This record gives sequence, C-alpha cells and structure tokens, in this order.
Amino acid sequence: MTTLTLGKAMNAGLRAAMENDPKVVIMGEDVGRLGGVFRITDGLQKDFGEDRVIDTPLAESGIVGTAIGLALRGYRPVVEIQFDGFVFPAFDQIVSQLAKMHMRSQGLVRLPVVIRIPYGGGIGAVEHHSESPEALFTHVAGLRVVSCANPLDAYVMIQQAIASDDPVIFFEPKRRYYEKADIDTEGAVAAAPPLHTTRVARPGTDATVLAYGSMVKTALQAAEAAAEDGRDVEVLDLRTLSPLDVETISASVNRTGRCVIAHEAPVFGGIGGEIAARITEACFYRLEAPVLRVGGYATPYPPARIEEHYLPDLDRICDAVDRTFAY
Amino acid sequence: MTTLTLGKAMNAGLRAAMENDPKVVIMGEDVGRLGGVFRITDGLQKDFGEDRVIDTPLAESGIVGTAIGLALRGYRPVVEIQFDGFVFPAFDQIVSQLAKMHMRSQGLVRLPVVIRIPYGGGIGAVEHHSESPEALFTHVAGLRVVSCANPLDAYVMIQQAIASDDPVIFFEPKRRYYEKADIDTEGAVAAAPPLHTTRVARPGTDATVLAYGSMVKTALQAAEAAAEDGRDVEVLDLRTLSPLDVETISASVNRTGRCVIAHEAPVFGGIGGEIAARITEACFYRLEAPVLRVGGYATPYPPARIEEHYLPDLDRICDAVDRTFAY
Amino acid sequence: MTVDTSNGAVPAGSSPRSGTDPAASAPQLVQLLTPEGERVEHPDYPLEVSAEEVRAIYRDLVLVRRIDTEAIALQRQGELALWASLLGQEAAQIGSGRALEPRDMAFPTYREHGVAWVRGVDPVTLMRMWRGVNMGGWDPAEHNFHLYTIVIGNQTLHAVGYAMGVQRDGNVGDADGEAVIAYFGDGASSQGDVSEAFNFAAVYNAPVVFFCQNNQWAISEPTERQTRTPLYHRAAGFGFPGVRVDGNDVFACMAVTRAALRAAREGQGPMLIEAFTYRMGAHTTNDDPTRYRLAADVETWKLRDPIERVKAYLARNQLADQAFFTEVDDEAGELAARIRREVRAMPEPAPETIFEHVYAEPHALIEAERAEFAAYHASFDAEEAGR
Amino acid sequence: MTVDTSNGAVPAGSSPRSGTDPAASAPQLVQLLTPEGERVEHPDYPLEVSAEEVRAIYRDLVLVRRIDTEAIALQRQGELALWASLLGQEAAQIGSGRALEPRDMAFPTYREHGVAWVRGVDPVTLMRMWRGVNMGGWDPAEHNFHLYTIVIGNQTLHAVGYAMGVQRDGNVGDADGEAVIAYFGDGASSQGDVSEAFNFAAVYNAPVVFFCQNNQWAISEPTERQTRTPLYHRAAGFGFPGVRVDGNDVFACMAVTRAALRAAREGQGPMLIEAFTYRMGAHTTNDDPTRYRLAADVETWKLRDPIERVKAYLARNQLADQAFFTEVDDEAGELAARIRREVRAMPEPAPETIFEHVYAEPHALIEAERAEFAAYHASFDAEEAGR
Ligand SMILES: Cc1ncc(C[n+]2csc(CCOP(=O)(O)OP(=O)(O)O)c2C)c(N)n1
Ligand SMILES: Cc1ncc(C[n+]2csc(CCOP(=O)(O)OP(=O)(O)O)c2C)c(N)n1
Ligand SMILES: [Mg+2]
Ligand SMILES: [Mg+2]
Repeated sequence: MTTLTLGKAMNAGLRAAMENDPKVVIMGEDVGRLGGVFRITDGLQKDFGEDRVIDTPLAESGIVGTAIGLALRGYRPVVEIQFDGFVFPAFDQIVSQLAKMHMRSQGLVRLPVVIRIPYGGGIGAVEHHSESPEALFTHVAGLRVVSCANPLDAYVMIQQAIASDDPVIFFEPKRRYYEKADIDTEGAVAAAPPLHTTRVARPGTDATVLAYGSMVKTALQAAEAAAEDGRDVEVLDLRTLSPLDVETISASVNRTGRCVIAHEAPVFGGIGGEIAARITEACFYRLEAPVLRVGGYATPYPPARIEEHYLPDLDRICDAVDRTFAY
Repeated sequence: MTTLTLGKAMNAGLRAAMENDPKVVIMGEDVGRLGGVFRITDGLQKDFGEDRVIDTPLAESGIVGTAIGLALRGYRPVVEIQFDGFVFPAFDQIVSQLAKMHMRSQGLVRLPVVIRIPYGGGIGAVEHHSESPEALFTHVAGLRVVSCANPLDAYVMIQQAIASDDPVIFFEPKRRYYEKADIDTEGAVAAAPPLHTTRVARPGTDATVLAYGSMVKTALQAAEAAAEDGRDVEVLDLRTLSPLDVETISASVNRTGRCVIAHEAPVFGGIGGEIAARITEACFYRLEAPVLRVGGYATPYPPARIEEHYLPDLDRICDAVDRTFAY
Repeated sequence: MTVDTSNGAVPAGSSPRSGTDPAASAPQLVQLLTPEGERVEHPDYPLEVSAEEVRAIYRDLVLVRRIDTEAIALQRQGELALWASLLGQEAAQIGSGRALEPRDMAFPTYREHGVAWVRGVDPVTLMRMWRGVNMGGWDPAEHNFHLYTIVIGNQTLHAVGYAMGVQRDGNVGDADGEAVIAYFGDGASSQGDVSEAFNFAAVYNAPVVFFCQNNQWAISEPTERQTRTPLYHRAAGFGFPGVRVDGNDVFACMAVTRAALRAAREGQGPMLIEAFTYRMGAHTTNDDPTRYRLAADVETWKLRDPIERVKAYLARNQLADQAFFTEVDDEAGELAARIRREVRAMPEPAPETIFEHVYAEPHALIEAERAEFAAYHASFDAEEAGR
Repeated sequence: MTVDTSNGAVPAGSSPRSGTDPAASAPQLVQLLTPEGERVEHPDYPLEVSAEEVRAIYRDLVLVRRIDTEAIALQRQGELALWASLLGQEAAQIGSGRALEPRDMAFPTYREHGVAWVRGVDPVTLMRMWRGVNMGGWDPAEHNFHLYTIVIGNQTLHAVGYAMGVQRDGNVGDADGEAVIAYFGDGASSQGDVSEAFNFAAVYNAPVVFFCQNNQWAISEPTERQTRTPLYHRAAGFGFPGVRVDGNDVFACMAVTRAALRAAREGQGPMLIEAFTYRMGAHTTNDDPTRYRLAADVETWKLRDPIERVKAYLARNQLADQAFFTEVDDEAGELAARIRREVRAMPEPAPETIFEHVYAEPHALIEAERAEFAAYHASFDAEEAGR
C-alpha cells in the first residue's frame, strides 16, 4: 500500500505502462523536463529519454496528428493536452482521423492513442482552463471516453486506456489531483474491473446520483448530507462516458426510482441529457420523478471569483434529490 | 410568388441581405466565381464584387478567424463551410473565440458572424460529406444554432441569422436543396416568426414528432403514413436547436402525451437526448411513454451504398411512433 | 443518388481567370525531359535510366491514364459515385511513386491513383470507396501506401508522425534507411496542418518528403488565391530545402524525389518538392470547370502532356517501336475492360456492415444498436412475409 | 483557490538546458542602442528621437516594470489569481506600442501589459481578469487595443481579418492609412493558426504587422523545440519580409515597427518582426523555471537589460539628471500604491453576472436559467432567514 495523490497515481500509472511496453510514448507541451504543468509526467523523460517523452512544438493538431502517425507505425502514444480549453485545435484530427480510421480501414488499422485532458474548474484559473468538453467527444463515434475520480482509478484506468486498441479520451479531474488514497499498486490492475464499467461508489436505496470525475466527491458529500436528513442516496461513479454502462445505471435506478445526474459541463447538451433519455426509456415504469440534472449553466465558464456559483455543489445536488421526491 | 428551390431561396436570401446591408460579406472556399459547390452563392461575386464575396485560401480556421476580425471591424461575415465534415479545422476559433468574445468583453464586442454548413447525408457522397455535427455546436454556450427545412425558411432564416448580433451556426439540409416551393419574397421576412421559434408543420393529436432540417420532410411523410393507420401525428419543425423553443415543444407533447424525435445525427449524444430530457421534465405527468429517438447509429457515417440503412426513414419513424403506443 | 452540382453554365459577362503562368517561374524548374521529349541534364539531379525502365514508366503512365478514363466513364454510367481525375498529373505520380523503395511509406490525398498503382493497390480495390462500397479498405501495411485522406492536409501530419516512428525504430542514417512521403495539393498548402507538419518535421529532422502536386487549382480557386509566393519557398521558412520540379516530366519527378528520399533516409531530414503541373480535368466528376477557367489554358497545358514527351523520347531514341506502343494500348484496353467488369460485379455491402469495425474491441453500445437493427429488420421481414 | 504547480525542485541529476544562443544570430539583429547605452545607426532604420521622447520612453519602461512587480506581489498575496510577467520584454512592448498611431489596432496575447499601458488601458482595469473578476472587459474600440487572447495564436487571424476590413473601408494606400499589429510568442509560431494568418495576410496583402516576441521560452520549452530556423525566416516562405530586431532595444523595436506599420498602411502588405528578447521571469506566477533552465542564462540576459541601456543613454548624453530618475521612480511607487489599493478594493462580481453578456440579444435558455438561479438562491436565503 502506498499513499498517492490522484496526480501521482496518474504518474505511477504512466510509468508502469511505459515499463511494460516499450512502444508507449508520451507527447505534449512541457511534458519533458518540466513534467507537465501539473507534474503528471514528472521524472518520466529523465528515466525513459527524450525519444519516449516528447516535448512537442506548441500545436495541438500537430501533436495529435503526429501521434496518429506514430500509432500507424506501431507506437502507443499518450498525448497530454495541457488544459481542457486547448484541445480544440486538435479537434479535427481527433474527429476526422483518430475516431474514423479504424472503420475507414475496415479494421486493418488500429490507433491505440490516449488523449489525456485535465478538465474542469474550481482551481481559480483564467479563461479556457476550467472547461468540461467531454460531451463533445462522447458524440463522436469511434472514440472511447472515460474519466477517473480517485487515485486508484487514475492508476488503473490510464493503464487500461493505454492497453486499449481503440482511441481513448481520458478526462482527469484536475481539481482532484491532490486528493489522496492508499493504493496497492502491485495488485491493482489485476484486481480492477474493466475500463468501461460503472462503479457503485456508495450503495443506497432512495435515489441514485450519477457522477464522474470531480463530481463524484461532491456527490458523495451530498449523499452524506442527505443521510443526515434520513435519505439513503446511492452514488454511482460512472467512470465510462462512452460507451455508458447502461446496465449498472439502470439497475440502480430501477431499484431507487429516482435519479439525479451531476456534471460540471453545461446541462444543455451535456452527457446528462443522453443518460437521462436512456434511463427514462429503460426505467420508464419505475421512475417516480423525471431524471433531474445538475450542472453548469448554458454560459461560458465564468471568471474565477464567481465560479463557485457555477459549479454544482453539494447543496445543488441535495436540492435536486429533494425535488425528485416532490413529484 | 416565385417558385424557388431551397438552394435558390438561400441564394435569394443572401442576395437580399447583401443588398440591405453593405457590411455583409461572404467568405469561403469556391464561393466566388464558382458560386460554391452547391451554387448557393451563385452570381453574388459578379454582382457584389470580390471584396464582398471572398474566395479564401483553403483553411477553415483561417476563414473563421478572419471572419471574426472582419466582424470586429464592423462587418457581418457569412462564412460557407463547404461540407459538414470540414468545419472541424475551424472548431477552435468557433468554440474559443466566436462563442466567447461577447461575454469576454462584457458585451462591448459583438460578433455577428453566420457560419453556413450544408449538412447531412442521402446524397451518395464519399466520407466527410454527409455528417450531422449540430450537437457539437448546441453544447457550446455563446452560439445560436438553427436549421431550415424548406425554401421559405431558407430565404427568411438566413436573413434573420445575418441580422442577429450573435454568432449563428446555420445548418442547411443539403439533400433538400432541390426541393421547391412558392415564396412571396416581398413580404416573407416581415411576415415571418422570429428566428428562434418552432413551427407546427402538421397539427395532430395522438403523438408529436420533432424534426428539423432534412428530417422534417421525412417526418411529414411518416405522419401521412400514420394517418392511413388512423393515427393523427403532429409534426414540429424545430427550426431552432439552440436555444430550443421549449414552450412550443412541451405544449405539443402535453397535448399528445407521446413524442418521437428524429435526426440524422447519431442518437448517442445527439440533441435528441437533450430534448427528451427536457420534455420529460416538463411533461412528466402527461407522458404515456418515454420520449423515443430515431437517428443515426453510434458509428461513423457509412459508405454511400448503405447509407439508406443508416438514415432515419419514414418506416423507422412510424415504428417509433408505434412503440410509444405500446407503453 | 448523387447531387449534381455541375449543372450551371458560366454566368453571362464573366471571364474565367487563368491560373499562374508557369513560364514566369520556369527558371527555377528542374526539368530532365522537355515537352518535345528531349533529354536535358541538371547538375543536381543526374539520372541514369535504362530503356527497359523508360518503357515500364511509359506503360505505367498509359495504364493509369486509362484507369482514370475508365473511372470517369463508370461514374457517368452511375457505377461510381464520384471520381477525382488524375489527368495531367501522371508524371508527378508515377515519377515520385517509382522513386519510393518498397520499405518507404506513402501518405496520399484522394487523387494519387498513379501512386496507388505503383504501390500495387489494384484499381478495383481503389474504386470501392469511389463506388460507395467502403471508405478505403486496402491494407496500408501491405502496400506501404496509406488510405486516401479526404480532409485536406490531415495526412501530412500522419506522415511526419510515422517518420518519427521510423526514427525511434532506428531506421534512419544510411542508404538502407526508411523514408516517408506525404502527398498534398496546392490548396492544401494553406491548411494549418500542413504548416504544422513542415514544422514538426523540421524540428525533429524527420525522414519525410513533402510532395506537393501544384496542379494550379483547388477546385475553382487558382494558386494565387492560396499563396503569394511559389510554394516550394515555404520550406526555407521552416528550415529545410524546397525545390520546384516540372511535374509533367516523369524523369525529373523521379530523380528529385529519389534524391529527397535518399537525403531523408540518410538522416538529413525533410524536403519539400513542388511538382508544377496542371489539373487537366474537372476537380471531380461533380465539378464543372468551364465556370471558372479558360479552355485556352487547358490547351496550353496539353502541349506539355506528361505522356507524349515520354513517347517522343522513346521514339526519338528508338527505344520502342510501334509494336510496343500498340501492346501497351492493348493492355490498357484489357485493364479497362477488367475494371469495368469487376466494378459492375462488385458485391453490395451488407447493411449490417454499418456496425463493423467501428472499434477494435467490443463496445456495448455498438452491440446494442446492432442487435436493435437486426431485430427491426427481422420484424420487417416477418411483416413482409406475413403479407 | 489556485493550484500551485510550482512545488517541485529540479530532479536530481538533470541539467536544465539553455535557450538559443543569441550571439549566434547577432549579425542579422537590428540594433540602434547597445546594451551599454550607445546609439548605433542602421542603414534601413534611421531614427530621430528627441530628448523628451526618450525620457517619456524611459518613464514608460520603468512604470510598466513597476506594474509588473506589483502584480507579482499581489498574486503572492492572493489578490490576483495569476500573472504573466513581462519582465525583460519592456523594450519590445513599449517600442512597438509607441510606434502605433492611435488609429492603428493592436491584437495582444496575454503578456502585452506594456502595450496595454501605451494604449491607455489602466493597469487596474487590466488586472481584473487576472484577479478573476472578469475575462477582459476594457473596450477594444476605445483603446484600439483588443482583449487579451489566451488560446495561443488565435488572435493573429483576428488581426488579419480586421486588416481585411481596413482594406474594405478603403483606409490603406498612403501615410494616413491604418495598420494593424498582431502580437504573438515564439511558441505560438508553431500553431497552424499563425501560419494561416501569415498566408491570408500575404494573399490579401493585408495591412498587418506580425510582431513576435521571441523570449526564447514557451513555458519550459526552449525555442529549438519550436523551430529549426530563426523565426523571422518564416515570413519569406509566405512571401513577405521578415526582420529580427534586438528586442531589448526600445529604439530598434520602435523604428522597425514604425517602418513596418508605414509599409502596411501604404499598401505594401504584411511584415514579420521577430523581437529577440528573453523571458526573465517565470512563465506565469504558477511556473517554476528552476526546473528547466539555468540561472546563468538569466544572468547573461541581465546584462542586456532593456531599461538600463536607456538610462545609460540618457545619462551619458546628459538628457536627464538624477532628479528625473528619482521623479520617475517616485511616480512608479505611487502607481504601484494606487494599483495595490484599487485592486484590493475591487468590488466582487455579483454571482448573477454568470448570465450576463452571454448573448447580445435575448436568449430563452439564459433567461430560464437566470430565473432558476435566482429562485434557488432566494429559497436558500429564505431558509437561512427562517433558521
Ligand atoms: C478541410 C477540408 N476543406 C474542404 C474540403 C473540400 N475540398 C476537397 S478537395 C478541395 C480542393 C483541394 O485542392 P488541392 O489541395 O489543390 O488538391 P487537388 O484537388 O487540386 O488535387 C477542397 C476545397 C476538404 N476536403 N477538406
Ligand atoms: C492552444 C493553446 N495551447 C496551450 C496553451 C497553454 N500555454 C499558455 S502560454 C504557453 C506558452 C506560450 O509560449 P509563447 O508563445 O512563446 O509565449 P510566451 O508565453 O513566451 O509569451 C502555453 C503552452 C494555450 N494557452 N493555448
Ligand atoms: Mg490543386
Ligand atoms: Mg515565448
């Protein structure tokens, strides 16, 4: 057992992947000597060399485009996008090439590329550094999209994502990089569930709260608060956003009859809508209330001094849970 | 009254906008002498000159980026993206700049830019020429997103979009460019409803089908077919995707109690999920069945020879309507 | 169904503009074979080419032109959904393609049918995507010829990344090294991706040759809408050499590409070749070039035909007789007939292929939708059967 | 709350690499004032500058450095969320900024506090975004100084588009014409957008000057990770002139920028200026440069300080006395005090501003969410009141 922050667990997971497979290479801005602005790749260039931990020119399309080329040559590139808001110059390469080449080639070409995106707000940053663009990727067929919420998953899921023969967009809840947990790094991967499974983070009977990434902690806090009011709330850590683990989700909602989805991204057009629509179909007769969503507003991410009013917090989640009981 | 195809109505609308406001400029690949690959800008360069109808270098980020600059200088650029699949190189400029500059400037900077995107399939094209990426824009705060379904709306809505002081993403159902209608070009704009309103394309009492763009025609055909089976289906032409006209939509569903949404885009993560989630909230007690969605599959757009199996057709819409009656 | 976007005439009173005048930049052009079929020498690009090789080249040129003609005919007959003609660009493609070693990797656009031919991709295989049967689907690793890329410029970065992989595999440094070639057009040169590819290649000294076929048109836009300077100048700004070659001269294209590939495989890094040529046909079968360019320009370029000059060279130097030319023509006719036959006989893709190969590994949603799709169609079939 | 990403030390055994050696490219550098404060002439860039103007320049340089120091202090005290220091780049910014006519439009990155100063944007106004109160919010039209752009490279295209607008307004062609300047960094030069901006500007001959502050670092990456060739070479590849200027020499920056702007406004099209300078501080207050660069490099560059040489020039030529220097220092101190005071007193934004200015025109969803937000908070307030 080692105590690791989520950030250090990411680092350990990357290191393990690089040790296990010489084809794994890391690419991005400042990932080398600096170890990335969040230090997620700290020490890796020193230990694996400049050929495997590549400081790239400042050009995200170039980074993803050359990562695709490296994958075509048999490498397994792991790309770091410095902040959520800077993935868009690479959007074309991701949507038109990374996502589609496997089908275009009728399965002859595999692109095992992982794109790591530190995402979300709550860190007091300037514009473009606090966004949650995950729904823009879940709508793109050919990509897999996941997000980790705790150090153990950070450590395990990044290795599973790298091992996947499909492209994976990997969302890291940057404001949770400093959350700690004890991890058994030895046995963790072997003991872990598959990448695309949703986990019951807290069992409960009265209502289900779905969350992922940064919101899992908030949802668990909300469940604690609800417990004080005598409500037994189940919290699911989605972990996988594309594909969804619909089975686990609807099993829970079929049991509880009430569901709230929380994400930092704007509610409008967010992944919550997709989940709500699916759950409503799957659990129509069991739902006591419509699936409610708590998330960002339909605005650009606001300035740091008011971001706390934008981000879903435990009160807003509790309020939504309460509202499901008002139907 | 003039008989115009949807494509020619677009052209007439653009011409009217250019005549009414000398600040309106058109930009894009091949929009000048060629008049665009769909001839939507046919004759405009000849009549308004190369300064107002600008053949640009082949670089979508450059086109949208310079359109933003022109807007900052007081122009009202209308950008043509040649095909849906080629908007992604411009995605960064659209998401990070076009959508956000008004808020960034606290309202001091307005960006009246229209981005026209001929979208959707059914034209037997090669890859990247048949996509429906509208949900990737509806999730971006700061943009307005609309789609026209008939010549009259093409003529009117493009003028309304150009007149808007906000950026508008304008989706044109390319396979309907050759559909005809009689238009009173004189009175049309004055008589028209506001841009962001949904229209009842066919009144009905038993179920509501929501569609936009190319799917409106298909939905109307489905309604006809359903009528033969004795079902009176209401069809709404959404027209506006962001913001949604939730009032008109929920009024309809509250009346009918059943709802099917059709779009060409993949169901997973499509705008249909958002609409379904919202309707379910707004009409929870009235819904006899979950809102069902008919759309593309969670795959890249398939090769032309099998696209008919991918695209929602009248049978699939009828089937979904039937299923809402099975609950 | 295919949208016909070519039904308009040239608007009254308009005068289509012509492309850049090639004569203006003639001095910098590397040429080894004149339009009249005369062999000329260039100090930097010596070329030894045997009679047999010239005949093989001639054969390639004729065959790929025939493939092209046949494809256009098939499109007109509704057998293909679309075709992008290589007419006029045969020399650029056969010359550069033949300069490649089998171990070298090529990244084409959507118009490199000539390179595909040299790399052994059967024209019928190639036409599947133009028929709308699939979206590519030859094995890039088998031919060292990547899939066609339609989004302009994207593939140049893939080429650079692949070349970075070659470096990491330690396969650069001597004559046995590997090199990579990236094809793109004059229009593509405007895309940010292409500049980024130039820059990544320069910074990492990647073994990649950028081969730009400047056919002077990007659909309806002439080169001066894309660039203010000859495109080969672009390279110097990123720190590597650029050269303009007569793109209708198969010898020059071959010699210059070979030299650039050699430099790349030896570790000297990237090079940009601008093959100055002309798109003789429409952009694609959907396009109507009479709307934007003068027939006279096309006529001028006919005099610079890439095949005629090789034929003249062969005849002038008595390296081939009429029997040879007839034989090649016959072979072309047979090839065309086979293509026609096989394209027409191409099996229709099964509807369920929609769900195939979206992912390499199992995917819950795809499986669910595949099952729904099957059930839906089964219910239909049952209904039909029940009638 | 701000994430501290600067808590690591240099890993054991590593040796931070240094940036490009400026001496290597010294010959091409336009310089009018040596680090020792000696005035030198350059044939292409004659400069007449009055004593009064030099003193005003000196004042600008000192004041913007003081603004910078104060901002860093305020960040350390938690008053600002972040700050990107201009330390070392004062001459590049004041020189180029002062070359602008009031009617010219400037498009900055996020580090052009010196240009902002010259354009009359109050430092406190500027600091609102760094405090997290808003995201910009000065009126670009009032100052002819656009908002800061954080996504690297985006603004270069806005500048070109704006310049295309200037052309359409007919305001190019003589000395009274308008010109536009686009600022960007060495790292930004790698972005596709910047190359596209170069190309659009060249193709349309737009009146825009590209001003690259090559401070030799893009966060931790030295210039050789971005480019294989001096950045000013890039321009020729797109067909317009490029020049490298001593970025720590305010006279040279002013003279060269003035010449480039003049050429632009007269209709000669774009020009690229590479101001060769050095980022003396951290990338931002979040950054820890000891992880990736040698203190010795920074020391070398201290000898080339942009302010010291102007001071030396003033003193050497007796254009200013000690009283003047003291006066400027005092003014700087007062400015800093005012900034400190006003930043601390800055009103907190109201939570509801989340919904303001998302759109210029009414928007149903925004109104709905604004109402929900208000109702939710009202219910909370009611609950609290009820307790
Ligand atoms: C990103 C993108 N934008 C637009 C298009 C549509 N398009 C297809 S080919 C073409 C012109 C390409 O010109 P060029 O690069 O010169 O190649 P050529 O067709 O002449 O071989 C355009 C604009 C595209 N395929 N990709
Ligand atoms: C598209 C994008 N990618 C990454 C970043 C993160 N980032 C901020 S500043 C910076 C380095 C910029 O270097 P340079 O252009 O040289 O400007 P400087 O900071 O040195 O002034 C990076 C990578 C960003 N802002 N935008
Ligand atoms: Mg071309
Ligand atoms: Mg820099």
